[in-house]
Formats: sequence, C-alpha cells, structure tokens
Amino acid sequence: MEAVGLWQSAFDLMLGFSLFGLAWRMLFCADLFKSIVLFITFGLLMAIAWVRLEAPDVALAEATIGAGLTGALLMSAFAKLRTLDNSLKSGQPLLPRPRLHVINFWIALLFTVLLTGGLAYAVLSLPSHSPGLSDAVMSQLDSSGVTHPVTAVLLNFRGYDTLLEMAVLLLSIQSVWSMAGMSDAGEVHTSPVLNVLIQLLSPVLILVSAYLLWVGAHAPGGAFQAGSILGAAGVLLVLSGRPLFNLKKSWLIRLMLVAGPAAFIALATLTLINEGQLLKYPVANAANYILLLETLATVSIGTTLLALFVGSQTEAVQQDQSHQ
Amino acid sequence: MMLADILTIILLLGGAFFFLAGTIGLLRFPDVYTRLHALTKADNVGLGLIVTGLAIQAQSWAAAGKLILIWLLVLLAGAGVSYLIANGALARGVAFWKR
Amino acid sequence: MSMLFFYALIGVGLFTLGLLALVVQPHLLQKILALNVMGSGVFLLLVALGGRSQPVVDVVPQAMVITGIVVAVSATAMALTLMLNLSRSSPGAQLPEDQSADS
Amino acid sequence: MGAQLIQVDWAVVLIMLPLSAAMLGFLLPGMARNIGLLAALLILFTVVGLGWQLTQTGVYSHVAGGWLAPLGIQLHADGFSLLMLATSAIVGVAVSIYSTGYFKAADDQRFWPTWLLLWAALNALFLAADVFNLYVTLELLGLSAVTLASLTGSKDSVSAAMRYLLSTLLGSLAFLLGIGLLYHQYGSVDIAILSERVNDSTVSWAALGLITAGLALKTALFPFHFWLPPAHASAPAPVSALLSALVVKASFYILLRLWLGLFDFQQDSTVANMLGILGATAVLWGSIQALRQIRLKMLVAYSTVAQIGYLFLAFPLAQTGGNRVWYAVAYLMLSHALAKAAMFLVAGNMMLFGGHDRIVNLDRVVQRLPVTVAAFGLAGVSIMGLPPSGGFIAKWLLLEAALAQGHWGIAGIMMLGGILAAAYVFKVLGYAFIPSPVPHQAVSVPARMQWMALLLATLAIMAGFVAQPLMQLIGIGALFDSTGSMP
Repeated sequence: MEAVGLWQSAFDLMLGFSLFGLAWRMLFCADLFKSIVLFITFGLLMAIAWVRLEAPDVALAEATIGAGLTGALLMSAFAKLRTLDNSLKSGQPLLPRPRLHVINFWIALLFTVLLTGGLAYAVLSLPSHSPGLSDAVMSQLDSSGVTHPVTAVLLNFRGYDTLLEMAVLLLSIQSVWSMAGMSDAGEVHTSPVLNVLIQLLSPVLILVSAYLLWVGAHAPGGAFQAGSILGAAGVLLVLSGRPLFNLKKSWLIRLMLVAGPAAFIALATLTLINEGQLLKYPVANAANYILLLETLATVSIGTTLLALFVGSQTEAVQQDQSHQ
Repeated sequence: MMLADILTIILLLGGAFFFLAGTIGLLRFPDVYTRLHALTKADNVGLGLIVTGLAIQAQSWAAAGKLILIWLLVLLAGAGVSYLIANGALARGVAFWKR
Repeated sequence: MSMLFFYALIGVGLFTLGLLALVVQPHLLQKILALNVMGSGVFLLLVALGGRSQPVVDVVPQAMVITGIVVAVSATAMALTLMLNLSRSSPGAQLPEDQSADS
Repeated sequence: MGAQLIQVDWAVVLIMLPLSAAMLGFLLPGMARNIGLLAALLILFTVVGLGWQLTQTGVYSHVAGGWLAPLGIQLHADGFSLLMLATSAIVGVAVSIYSTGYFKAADDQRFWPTWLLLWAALNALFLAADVFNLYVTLELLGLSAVTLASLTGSKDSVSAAMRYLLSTLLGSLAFLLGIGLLYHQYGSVDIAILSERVNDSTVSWAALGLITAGLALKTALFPFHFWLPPAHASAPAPVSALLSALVVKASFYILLRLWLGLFDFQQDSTVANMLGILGATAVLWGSIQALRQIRLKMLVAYSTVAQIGYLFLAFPLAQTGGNRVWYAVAYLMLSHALAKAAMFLVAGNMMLFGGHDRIVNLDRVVQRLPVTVAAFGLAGVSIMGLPPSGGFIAKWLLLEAALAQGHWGIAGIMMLGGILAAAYVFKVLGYAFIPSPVPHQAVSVPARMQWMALLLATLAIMAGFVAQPLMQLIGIGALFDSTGSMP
C-alpha cells in the first residue's frame, strides 16, 4: 500500500509539473500552431488530473469541451487567420517580438512572482481537512431524484445556476452570429477515408452521447458531456461536407438552440406557480423532470457547440457602419 | 498473487514498452511519414496489450466489452487520422526522408 | 493529503503564468490561450481543494467547474470571432496599442 | 386582491421575463423588436410591483429550488437591489424605445435578444445572494455587454470590444478565484452565511484582494479604466448608454455588497484609503481627459471614468464616518445612470443628425435639435452636481460627510471635479450655439429619440426633489444603517 502511494505521488508530481511546463511552452513559444497543439495536449493532461482528483465528470467535460471543441475552434480560427495574415502564410509562423520594454517585462515578471507567492501562501493557510458541502449534498441526495451527486448539484440543488448557464450558451451563439454574420460553413475537405471514418464514428458518437445522458443520473456523465459529444459528432459531419443543416435561417436550428434554456424557464415558471419556488421539483417527479431537462439541454448544448464551430468558420459580413 | 494478476502485469508492461518505443520513434524518426509509422503501429499494439491486461481484471463481461470497444475505436480513429495526416503532408509537398 | 495542495499550487501557478502571458504577449491568440490557462488554473484549485473532505469528495466545486468550462468555451468562441473580425480590418491580430509600439 | 398581489414573486418574474423574451426574440427574429418592447414595459411594471411589495413586507427572499443555503441558492431583494432594479428598468425602457428609432429593422435580431439577455443578467445580479451565482450573472453580463459593444462592426468598435472582452474575462477569473478561496476556507458561497463566518485570516485577505481587483477592473476604476472610453465611445449610442449607466454600476454594486457583508473584518483603513485615492485620481484624470476630447462620445465616456471615481471616494469616508455615507453613493449611482444615459442618447442624436460627433462642428445644433440640447444641459446639471438635481443631493451628502470628518482632500477633489465637469459640459453647450466653419447635411432625428433623452435627463433632475422618499426606499433592509452615523 505504501509503495502504491509513493508511485501515485510520483505520478502526481510528474503530471502537475508537466501541466505547468506545457502551459509555459504553450504561452511563450513563437509558433502559434505549436501553441494550439500544446493547448490540446494540455487539455488532455488536465483531464487526467481531473481523474486523479476524483472528478470524472469534470474530466469528461474537459476532454470533450476543454480540449476537444475548444481545440477545434482554435484550429479553425488559426486556419482562417493564416489566410488573412501574410506573416503567418510564409511558412515560418511568426511572432513579433514582445512589445514590452525589457524593464517592463521584468516588472511584470516580478509582480507575477509576488502574486504567486501571496496566493500560494493563502492556499497553504487553508485547513488540511474541510467538509465543504459534501455532507449537505450526501444527506439530501435521496430527495434529489438522481443518485449521482454532481448531477444532483447541477440539475437540482443549484439548478438555477445551470439555468443561467444555458442562457450564457444561448448568448454565445447569438453573439457569434451577430458578430460574424450568419453564412454557411466555408471550405470543406473530403476524402474517402474521412467519409468512411465519419460514417462509422458518427452513429457511435450519437450512441455515446445518449449513453452519457442516461448514465448521468447515477454515474459520471450528464447533459454537458453528452451535449459536447453530440456537438463533436456534428462538427465531424460538417467537416466532411455533409449538408447537415442550413444554419443560415433554419427555424428548426433556432428551436434546437433554444430548447434547453426554454425547458429550464418553462419548468422554473411551472414550479414557481405550483410549488411556490422556482425549480423546486416534487420529490416523486424529480427524476423525470431532471431527465427531461437534461435531454433538451443536451440537444441545445450539442447544437450550440456545433453552431459555434460553424459560425467561427464563416466570413464576417461587412457590417453596416452608417451610425458610426 | 493469482495467475491472472501475473498475466496482467506482463501485458501492462508489454503495453508500456510499446508506448515507450512509439514515443521514442515519434521523437527520433526523421520525417512525418516515419513518425506516423512509429506512432500508430506502437500505439495500437501497446493499447491492445494494455486493454487485454485490464480486461482480464474486469469485474464483468460488459466492462471487458467496453474496454475492447475503446481499443477498436482508437484503432479506427488512429488509422483514419494517420492516413489524413500523411495525405495532407503529401498534398502540401512535405518531402520524404532520404538517407 | 498534501497532493491536493500540490495540485492547488499548480493551479495558482497556471493562474499567474496565464496572467503574465496575457499582459506581455502581443498576439490575440496567445492572449486567448492565456485566459484559458488562467481559467484551468482556477478550476484546478477549486476541484483539488474540494478533495479535502475525505472520505467523500465535495462535488459542489466540481459542478461549479463544469459550469465554468462551458462559460470558458463560450467566451473563447466569442473572442476568436472578434479576433478574426479584427484581423480582417487590420492584419496581425493585435490590439492597436500593441501594434504601434511594435513598428 | 392586494393580499394576493403581495404573494407574487415579483423578483423572480424580473429574471424570467427578460430571459423568456430573449428566447422568443431569438426564435422569432422578425418580431424581436415588438417582443422586446413589450417585455420592457412588463419589466417596468414588475419593478413597481416589487417596490410596492418591499414597502409592505420589507426584505424579500426566495429559496430557489426549495434548497436552503448553503446547499441551494437564495435570491434576496432589499432597498439597494430595488434601487438598482428600478434604475435598470427606467433606463432600459427609455433606451428600448430610443433604439427603435436608432436601429434599422435589419439590426433588430442582433440587438434585441442580446440586450434582453443583458437585462436578465442585470436583474439576476441585483437579486443574487450567492457569490457563485454572482459569478455566473457577471459572466452573462460581461459577455452580452461585449457583444453589444461590437455591434457597429467598425474597426474601432471591434478592437475596443476585444479589449473589453479580455478585461472583463480577467476580472471574472480574479473574482472566481477569490470566491473559490472563500468557499474552501468557510464552506459556503451564500453571502449571509459567509458574512457570519469570514474573519481576519490570510485567505480572507487574498480573497479581498482578488475580488476587489477583479471588480475594480470591471468597474473601470482608475488605473483599470483603459478599456472603458474606447468601448463606450465606439458602441452604438443606446448601447453606450446601457454600458455607462448600468453595466459598470453592476460590478460596483457587487463590490459594495461584499464590502459591507464580507469584508468588514478588516478594521484598518489602508485598503479603503487606497480605493479612495484611486477614486480621487479617477475624478481628476477622467475630468481632464474629458475636457481634452474632440469627440462628444469620448468626452461623455471619460466623464464616466470621473464619475466612477466619486463612488470610490466614499470608501475612506465610510471607514471613519459610518455606513450612512453609502446612501449618498446609492443616490449617485441612480442620478449618474439617468444623466449619463441621457448624455449618450444625446450624443447618438447629434451623430445621427450631423453624421459625426466632433464637438467643434456641432454647428448651431441647438436651433435644430432644441429638445436634444436641452436634454444635454439638464443631464449636465446633474453631472456637475448643481441644485436641484439628483447629482446635487448625492454629491452634497458626500461633501458634507467629507467636511464633517475633516477629509479636506476629498472635499477639495469633489469641488475641483465639479468645476472640471462644468467646464466640459459648457464646452459642448458652447459649440452647440455657434455656427461651425463647415456646415453639414442635417438628417432629421425621430422625435422619440429626442424625447427619450430629455425624459432621462429630466428624471435625473427630478431625483433631486424626491430625496426623502427615495432614501426611505433605499433604506429597506437597512443595509447602510448597520454602524456609525452620518449627519
């Protein structure tokens, strides 16, 4: 047992320092493409760290959203940037020297070191044992409608936060559309191998998504993870040139984007009227309500992430500047 | 220590060896194509050994089945993506390594 | 469980490292990456310290971090869109003050 | 009837209403404008309902999900929240009506859903009693504000929005780290519970630093104001009005709430004095910069930097003279919101009218847009702090507190700030009366755009006449009465 603990500690140390080292290389390397690749690697190592910290739900979210979709967004933006920016085109990916004067750089560094020291001191002053809210969560878990505590917190105990969270997602797509115009996906690469790969993978992804959604009630998983897998399946289909949706004006797609937040609001209003408190589910029906919310949220999250990816691929429409 | 445990240890060590070899190949081989070769071959076999080693320890057939499924998916994705990378490199005129 | 504190300290390190990069690196893509790293640092600290409630891990910070990851991807998508719009009107994907000092 | 109305959860409706309207507007882009206008009026009505409820029953609170804190999230409304909700409702309705003249129908689907989400974020923020919930509302607020700021799509506005986005995200992350530390030390994110548990510890100080810095960045306190003038000046006029009047106030609102609830453990006044000094610098720097601007919107934006400074002057005053000085600050937040929104709407009118906002070329705009110029003059009276405006009451109370406590420096800064404000307001008014060397093509400005500016400016003045009842409303819940006394 002792030996296992030692190995685990060694692994933790290696993982922690790798994370820091990767972040350092990512942020201070002169090659943007390399930075993005390092970012994705960083995200995957973060996912391992979440597993080590007994947070498998966060690990799933990190791997799919943090590393996967953010990575896809960054790659797609970088490809676009390269067509816009000549300095990036010329093979040797660029970087202008740091703009700061050497002295300013050292001042910034000194400030960072001091801040790190202060924060580290504060962290180390925390008690080594603290129950947090774990007792409260565990004692109320039975009346939450689900047996997986993370899902209970997200969808029941702190469901109001998740409602606002869905509003943030809706805002993000509204924002990207209003900034970038609303045209369809741009360039498409097809290849027979990619097509076969996608034909095989997309049903599997959809199945995995449904599984994660279902399993979220009693094990790691849930709407955010399921939604991001669904979004990933969509991204693959779009990349292979499938005319998935006409994202431009589709009423259906708007409905899918709104479904999750709308379900939350409808249920909040319903419970406000019936129970007197927003998102207070009657214990007997809590499981059904949560499953309904999660299903619609999964659809919305998947569609939003896909639409963010497609939106970031599009050319910006020259905006009307008559007021400026 | 059961026979199954010993088998698992051997398989896991074997898997780790293949991962190590693949990683060294990735770092030391001279061009994109040879690196891909090192990576996919080694990773696929290495993961296969690790999955087999873990499947022996699995509590149920379903868990073992999931592990095998993961391996199959990685095989599929690895093969597909390697082809795409190699194809992309070829299309961009990345030269072959010559001794 | 000193490893939890080790992870929390790595989180602090990621936060301040990201802050440094956000301030000194001129390219907007680097600034966006820097903010993401800062976010990961905060998340790491939140979840790692939630492990202090043995035997059962405190999951409330985990739920908060899942919320945070979703906010982060939304913000990243917006930032990238703005960056592309900006680099259409002025190449270089840098803020004006960074450019003027550069040339 | 009355007994039933008093049971209505007006506060919850204030969150759900703009959210549902935003969704409907997103779903039906063609009807976004009508949905938005209807929602705006309903929100105003709901705020009145909440205000009436609070006067009848005192503080309101709601247990979201039926889970009591610390497990669940609570909503809380007292006089201070009511003031901010009402300010948002008034400015929101005026800006909504104004924007129907400002934006073309094609822009409606880009403006309305985002604006309604911003409004929902504001309302949710003013009702939050949970620091993590505050973080979520802050993110919703910041991201929607950035989206609105980038709406014109010009190069200036895109780079300003980018800078704004980076700043607001940095501020949120510092805030999140601060509340994370608090949670791990004290085991709750509920403000009321935290306020009982927070004591003078290393973690409390780290959280105080992170949260104050993050919120100061979002509030654009000098020297963190760098992002504000370009973002507020390059946004569409109705958006500038919202950003200056409401969005920067929201982060200050949180700072004040947490300062009173959580950070009262710190007895020495170093931090308060430092905030006061930054505030004083902001008053002078912002005013001088405003005076130097050649574009009207930049002038008004820098004036916001200066007026934010006044809010921070109260920190050292409260430290020595008691919390009642925050009444003056709350009053200043209201009157500045009304006056500054009016000024940005005026700037929008003048830009639409002349196609530019260069101050020297206003070209006798007073003859052609008398209502608009009157609005600017009235708003200016409140910004300068002249009687009988709302700005006067607020600044007079602040000045009185400063003099009573012998803070001569603060009193001096306030007077100087008033003189500088007079200078930049009269600079604009002066050019409004004289012909410019280059006459320009005048475009007619819809009447409702002019009258909305005048309405807000008039309300800023009117706020000076109803000081007594308004102070009573703000006093519901007695947030500012806890310690000390002020003349």
